[in-house]
Amino acid sequence: MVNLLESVLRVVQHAESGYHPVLPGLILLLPLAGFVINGLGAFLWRDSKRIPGIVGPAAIIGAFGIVVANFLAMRGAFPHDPAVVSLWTWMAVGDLSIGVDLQFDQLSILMMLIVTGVSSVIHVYSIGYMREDPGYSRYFSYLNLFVFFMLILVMGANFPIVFVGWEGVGLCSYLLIGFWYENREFASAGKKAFIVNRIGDFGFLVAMFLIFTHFGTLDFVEVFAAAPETLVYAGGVVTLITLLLFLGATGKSAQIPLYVWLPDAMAGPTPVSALIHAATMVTAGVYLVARSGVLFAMAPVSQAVVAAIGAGTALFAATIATQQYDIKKVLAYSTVSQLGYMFLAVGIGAFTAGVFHLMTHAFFKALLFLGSGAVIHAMHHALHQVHRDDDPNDMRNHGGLKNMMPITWATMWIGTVAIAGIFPFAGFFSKDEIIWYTGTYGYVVLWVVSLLAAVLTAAYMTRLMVLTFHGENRTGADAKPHLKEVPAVMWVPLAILAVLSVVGGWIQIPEALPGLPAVDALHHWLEPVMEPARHVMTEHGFHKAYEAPLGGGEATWAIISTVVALIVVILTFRALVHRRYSPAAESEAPTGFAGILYNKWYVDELYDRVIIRPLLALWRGCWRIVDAGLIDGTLDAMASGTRMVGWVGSLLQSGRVAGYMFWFVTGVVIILALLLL
Amino acid sequence: MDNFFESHWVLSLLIILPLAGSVACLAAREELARHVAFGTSVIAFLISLPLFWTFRSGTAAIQNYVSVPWIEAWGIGYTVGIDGISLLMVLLTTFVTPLAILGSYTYIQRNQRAYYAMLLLLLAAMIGVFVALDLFLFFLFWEIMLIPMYFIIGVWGGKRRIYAAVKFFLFTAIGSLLMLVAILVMVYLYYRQFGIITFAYNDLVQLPIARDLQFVLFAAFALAFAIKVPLFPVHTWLPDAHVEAPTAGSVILAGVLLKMGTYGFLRFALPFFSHAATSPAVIGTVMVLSLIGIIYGAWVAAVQPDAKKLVAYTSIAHLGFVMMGLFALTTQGIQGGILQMVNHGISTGALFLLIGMVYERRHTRMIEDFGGIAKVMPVFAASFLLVALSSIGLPGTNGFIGEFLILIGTFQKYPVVAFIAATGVIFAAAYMLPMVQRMLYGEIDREENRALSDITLRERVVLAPALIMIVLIGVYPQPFLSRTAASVDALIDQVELRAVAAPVVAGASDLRFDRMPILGADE
Amino acid sequence: MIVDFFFVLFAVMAVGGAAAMVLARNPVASLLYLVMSFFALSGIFILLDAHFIAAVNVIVYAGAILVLFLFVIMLLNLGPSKRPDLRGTMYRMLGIAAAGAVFGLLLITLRDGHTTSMAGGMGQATMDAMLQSRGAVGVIAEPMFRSYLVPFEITSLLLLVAIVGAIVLARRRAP
Amino acid sequence: MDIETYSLILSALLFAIGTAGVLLRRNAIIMFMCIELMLNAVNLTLVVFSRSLGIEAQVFVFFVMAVAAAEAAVGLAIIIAIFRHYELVDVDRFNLLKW
Repeated sequence: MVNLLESVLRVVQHAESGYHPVLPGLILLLPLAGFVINGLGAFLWRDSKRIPGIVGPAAIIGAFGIVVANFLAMRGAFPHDPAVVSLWTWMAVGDLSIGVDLQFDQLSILMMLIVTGVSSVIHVYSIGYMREDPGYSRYFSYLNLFVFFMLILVMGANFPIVFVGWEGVGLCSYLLIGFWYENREFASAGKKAFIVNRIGDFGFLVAMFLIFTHFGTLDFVEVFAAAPETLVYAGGVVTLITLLLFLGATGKSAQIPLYVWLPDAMAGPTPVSALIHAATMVTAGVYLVARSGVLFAMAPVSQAVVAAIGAGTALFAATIATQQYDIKKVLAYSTVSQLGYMFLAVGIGAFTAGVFHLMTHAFFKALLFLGSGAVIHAMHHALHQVHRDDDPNDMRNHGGLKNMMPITWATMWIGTVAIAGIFPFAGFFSKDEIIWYTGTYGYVVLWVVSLLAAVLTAAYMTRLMVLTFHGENRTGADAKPHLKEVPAVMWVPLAILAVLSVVGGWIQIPEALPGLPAVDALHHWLEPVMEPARHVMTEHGFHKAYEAPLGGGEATWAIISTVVALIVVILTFRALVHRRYSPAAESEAPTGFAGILYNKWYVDELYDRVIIRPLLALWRGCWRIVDAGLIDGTLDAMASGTRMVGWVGSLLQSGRVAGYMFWFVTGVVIILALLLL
Repeated sequence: MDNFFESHWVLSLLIILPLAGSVACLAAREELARHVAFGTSVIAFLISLPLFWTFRSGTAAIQNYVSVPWIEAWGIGYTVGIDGISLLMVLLTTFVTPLAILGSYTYIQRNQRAYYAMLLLLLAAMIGVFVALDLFLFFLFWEIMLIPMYFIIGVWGGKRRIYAAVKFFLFTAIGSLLMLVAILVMVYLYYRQFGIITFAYNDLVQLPIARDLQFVLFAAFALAFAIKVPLFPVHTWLPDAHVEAPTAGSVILAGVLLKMGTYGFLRFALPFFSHAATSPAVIGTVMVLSLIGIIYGAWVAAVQPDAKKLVAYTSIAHLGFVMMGLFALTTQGIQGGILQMVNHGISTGALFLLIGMVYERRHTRMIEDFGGIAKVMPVFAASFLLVALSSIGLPGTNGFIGEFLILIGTFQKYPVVAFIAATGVIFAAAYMLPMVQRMLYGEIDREENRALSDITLRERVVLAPALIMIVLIGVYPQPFLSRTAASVDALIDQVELRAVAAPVVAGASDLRFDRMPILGADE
Repeated sequence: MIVDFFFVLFAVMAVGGAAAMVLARNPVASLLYLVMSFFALSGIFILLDAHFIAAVNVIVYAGAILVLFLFVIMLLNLGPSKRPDLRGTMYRMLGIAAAGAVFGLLLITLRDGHTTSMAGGMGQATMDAMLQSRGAVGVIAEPMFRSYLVPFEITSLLLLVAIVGAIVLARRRAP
Repeated sequence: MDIETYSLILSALLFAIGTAGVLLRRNAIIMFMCIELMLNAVNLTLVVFSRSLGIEAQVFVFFVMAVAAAEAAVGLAIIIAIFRHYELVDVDRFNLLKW
C-alpha cells in the first residue's frame, strides 16, 4: 500500500523489481483533474473556449510526459517482474481482497505510451476540430475521462481494476458517440454500443468469478504465476475462463458477433472515432487476451476460437468495407477488420505480433480517421457556407479534394499504404508478421483468409482515397470554392501520425529480410511479460514450421505480399479513378451482391428480427400477461371471490326478524351441541 | 456528553426524537410544518452519524444495547441495540429521510402538517424496526410503519392512490399476520422448553426447533419478508404503490421499506430457522425466485412506458440480487447483499427524487412525454445519468460493488445461479439506457419541455448527498464493508452451527396450543 | 310431601300458562297467561327458599313489567288477530324442532348430575340458619351491597338510559 | 331426584317454550313476552344454583330483572314507534333491519 499523496508526488520505491515507478498516481490524476475542471466548466463557463482548449490537451500531454519518464526508467532497469503500486484497498471481504493496484511492466508501459501518445495528438487535433461546437468543454471533459479510464484499463494490476477501466471507457464511448445527443439517432448509437458492450462485459464478469473460485485471487501476478499448476492444460475450466474473457473482448473490440455497434459508433465526433474507436479502446480486447496470455496458451480450443473469429472478422468486415460510401463507415469496418488481424495473432499465440499490430494500427488508423475528419470538417464548412445539408461524410459528395487539401491527401495516402501493408510502412511489418505466424503455426485456412482480407484491405482503402481525393469534385459548384485545407492545429497532428505510420514498424524487422538490419526491439521489450505464455506453448508442442503452407521462406512471402498489395492498389486506383460517380442525393442504392455488402450482409436486420423483436415481445408478454394478467388477475379474482362470498352472505340478511331469530337459535343449538356432545 | 454515542440511549433518542417532531409538526403552523420535519430529520441524521465512527467494527457483539422490562408478565421488553448490519440500515434510514422530506417541499400542497407528521412517524418506526431486539417490539414497529405509509400513498398519492394504498396494505398485512403467529409459536416453544415466557431476540435465537417445524415457521416469516422485499410473485403491489405514492413516499418505500424484508431474512429468518433456511429446497426456491426477480424484473422494466413504474421494477431486480447474495451464505454474498441494500436505497431513492422533480414541472411521468431535456436541464441530466449508471452497476459507482460481491459470493457456491444472474447486468443496461436516452436526449419535440427550468438550489441540495455517496461507496467501500464484516461472519457461523444442531423431530407436545399458558390453563 | 304437591301444582301452572301464552290468539289473553305462569314461578321460588326473589318477581316482573305490556297492547288497541298469528307449517316445524333441540340439549346438562343438590352445596341447614339470622332480604342484601355494589349502581344507570331511550323513541314527533 | 333437578327441568322446559314462542309468533309484543319468559326461566336456574353455589346467584336474578325492565321499556317504545308508522306489529312486515 502506497500513500496516495506519495504516488502523486514522488517516485515510488519498488524494491522487488528494481524499477521505481515515476509519479504513478499523477498519470491518472492528470486526466481525472482535466475531466473535473472541464466538467465543471461545462456548467460554469460554458462559452469559454480557451480554458478547456488548454486544460484538456495539457492534462494528457502531461500524462504522456510522465509515461515517457517511466518508459525510460523501465528501459534502464528492465525488470523481470512487474512493479505493482497499491494505492488503497478497494474491497476486502472474507478471502477476497481487491486493491486499487497499478501494474507497471513492459506491456502496460507500452500501452500507456500508445494511449497517452495518440491521445495527446488527438486532443490537439480536437482543439481545431471542435472549436465551433457549443459543447466544447463537455467534449474535453469526456475525452479526458476516457483517457483516465483507458489508463486504468491498461495499468490495472488485477481483473476488477481492469474491469473498472473496461466499463469506464465503455461509458465514455457511450457519452461521446451520443455527444450530439440532440440527434436521436446518434444517441441511439451510443445506447447500442453500451448494451452490446455489456454482453461482452457479462463474459468478463463471469470469467472473473471463475478465476476467483479457482485461484482465490484476482491479481494478475498471482493468477498467472499459479495458472500452470492450478489449472489443467486444455481443461474445461481454463477453456471456459478464456472463452468468457474472449466474449468480453469481442464486445469491446467489435468482433463477430458483437461488432455491430462499432460502425454505428461513427455517430460521434471524428476525433473520438480516431481515439476510441480505432486507436485505443477497441484494442482493449486484444490487450486483455495478450495480458492473459498464459491462460490462453493453456487453452488450445479457445485459441483456435479466437484465431478463427479474428480471421473471420477480418475478412467479413473487409467485404463490407468495399461497398460503403460513408467515409467513416469504411474506416469503421476497416478497424473491425484490422482488429480481427490482432485477434488472429493473439489467437495463434503470437501475442507480441498482435500487440505490434495494435501499435502500428493505432498510428495509421488514427491518422486515417483524423484525415477523414479533416475532410468532413472542410466539407461541413463548405456546405455550411452555402446552406446545404448534404451529408459531408458521403464520399459520393467528395471527389477531387487533393487539390484543395494537399496535406490531408498526402498524409492519408501514407496511412493507406501503411494499412495496405506495403514496404516499408508500419503496417507491412506488423501485418506480415501476423500472416507469417499464421502460416507457420499451421493454420492453413486462416492463413488463406488473412491473405484474402489483406488484398481486400488494399482495395477498399484505395477506393476510399480515389473517391475522396481523386477524380472530379462532386460537392457542387456553389460549395466547391469554400473547400480548403484545415488549419495547422489539425494538420500538424496528421503529420506526426504520418511519420509514426512510416517509422512505427521499424522497431521489429525480421532478420529474414535481405539487406535490412534485423531489429527485434518489441519482442525483446515484451519478453518478460510474454515469456510465461510462450513457455507454456512450447512445452505443449507448439513449434513454428519455419515454412509457409505453400513453401517459401519469410522473405519470399513478405515480398510477395507487398508486391500483391501494391498491384491491388494500382489496379484499384486505375479502375476507379476514371469512373464517374454521381452525388449521394442522385445515386441509387447498389443492387445485387454489392447491395448485400452495402447493406452489411443484413446483419443488423437479422439481429433485429431474430433477437431484439422477439425479446421485446417476450418482455411485453411478461408485463401484460404474467404481471398484469396472471398475478394481478389472480389477486383480483381473489378479491372478487371475497366480494362474492360477502354478497352470498348478505342474502342471509333479509331484514326479516323471523329469519334472524331462526339463525340465532340455530347458532345457539350448534354451540350448545358442540359444548355438550 | 463524553461518550454519548457509545452510550445506551442514543438509539432510543433516535426513535423518540422523530415522534416528538411528529407531534410538533401537527402543532406547528401549516407552512412551518415542513421546516420542523426537515429540521427534525436532519438532527436525527446528525445524531446517528457519529455512530458510524463510534461503532466498534471488530466485534459482532450488539452495541448500544438497552433492555428494559416492559410487559413483564409476557416477557416483553424494550430491547434495542445495533450490530454492523443494523448500523448501516439505521444510517441509511436517517440519510434518506431528510432528502425525502426536502424533496417534498413544494410537491405537497395540502394537509402539510399531517403529511410531515406521517413522515416523521414513519422515520421513528423504521429506526425502531432496525434496532428492535425484542420480537414483540419489532412486530409493533413493523406494523406501525404500515399506517403512515398507507396514508401517505392513500391521501397524497396519484389518481389510483386508493387502489394502490389498499393493495400495499393488504399484501403487507397478510404477511405480517402469519409472522405474528409464528412469533407466538416460537414464544410458546421457548416456554415449553425453558419454562420462561420471553419475546427477547437473544433468547429466542437460542431456541432449538425441530426440523420439520422449522419449515412451517420459516415459511410464515419468509412470506412476510418476501412480500416486503418483494420477491416474485408477490411483487405486484410494488409498482402500483410506487407509481401512486408521492415522491417522498416512493423514496422511503424504495430506500428503506424494501430493506426491511431483506433485513428480516438476515436478522430473523436465517438464524432462527437455520436448518430450514439452509436446506436445499429453501435455498433452491429462494435462488429461483431471486433469479426470476432479477431477470423478469429487468424484462418488465424494459417495456414500461411510465418512468416511475420502470424504476419500481428495477427495484425488484436489485432486491433479487440482494436476496441471492444473502442466501448464498458466503461472506462476500452477504456483505455484498447488505451493501447493495444501502446502494439501492441511495440510488433508487435518488432516481425517484429525480423523476419527482420533472413530474413537478410537467405533471407526467410518461417517458414519451419527455425528450431532449438535457438541453434545457443540463444539471438534471448529468445527475440523472450518474444515478442511472449507478443503478446499472457501472464500476466506480456503488452499484457495482454490491453486485460484484453478491455475484462473486454466490458463484462460489452456486455457479449456475450466479451465471444466470450475471446476465442481469446486460438487461440492466437494456432498461435504463433507453429511458435515459428517450428522456434526456434527442430533439425537444414537445413545446412544453422547451421552457423547463433546470433544478433549483434546493433540489441540488437534495441530490448532492446521494450523488456523493454513489461515487464514494463506488470508490472506497471498505469502511462500509468493514463495519459489517464481524457481524456477517458471526451470522454465518451461527447459521451453520444451528443448521446442524437442530433437533430432528418435534417433541410430542411441542404444538399443543391449548396448553399455551396465555390461552389456557397452565398445567 | 306437601312440597312435592305444590311443586307439581306450580310447575303445571307455569308450563300450562307458558304454552297457552304461545298459542293464544288474543294478545291480552296471552299476557294474562304469562302473568299466571309468572305467579306459578314465584311459587316455585318460595319452594326453593328464595322468598325475596319470589316477592320481587310478583311485584316487579308480573306487577310492573307485564302491566307495561298490557298498557301497550291497550294503547295500540290490538284485538284478536284476524289472520292466524302463528307462522306457516314449515316454520312451525322448524321452530318446534329448534325449541325441542334446545330443551334436549339443556336436559343433557343434567345428565352429568352436577351438584345441584344441597348435599354438595351449603346444605339445607346452613340455608335455614342464614334465613333465620338475617331474614329473606338480608341474605341478598349482604352480597348485593358489598361485593356487587358497583354493578348495582350501574344498573341504575342502565335504567336511566332505558327511560331516556324509551321516551325518545316513543315520543310523538311534531308534524 | 330432588326438587332442584326438577326445577332445572322445568326451567329448561319454560326456556324451550319461550324459544318456540319467539320463533312461531309474528306479533312483536308476544315475541317480547316470550323473551320475558325465557329470562324468567333463567332466573329459575339461578335460584336453583343459589342453593348450592352461593346466595350471590340471587343477586344476578335481580340484575336480570333490571335488564328485563330496561329491555321491555325500550323494546315497547320501538314497537310503539313502528306501530305509529305502519299501524302494524307483525314483524314479518318490517324489513328495516337490512342494510
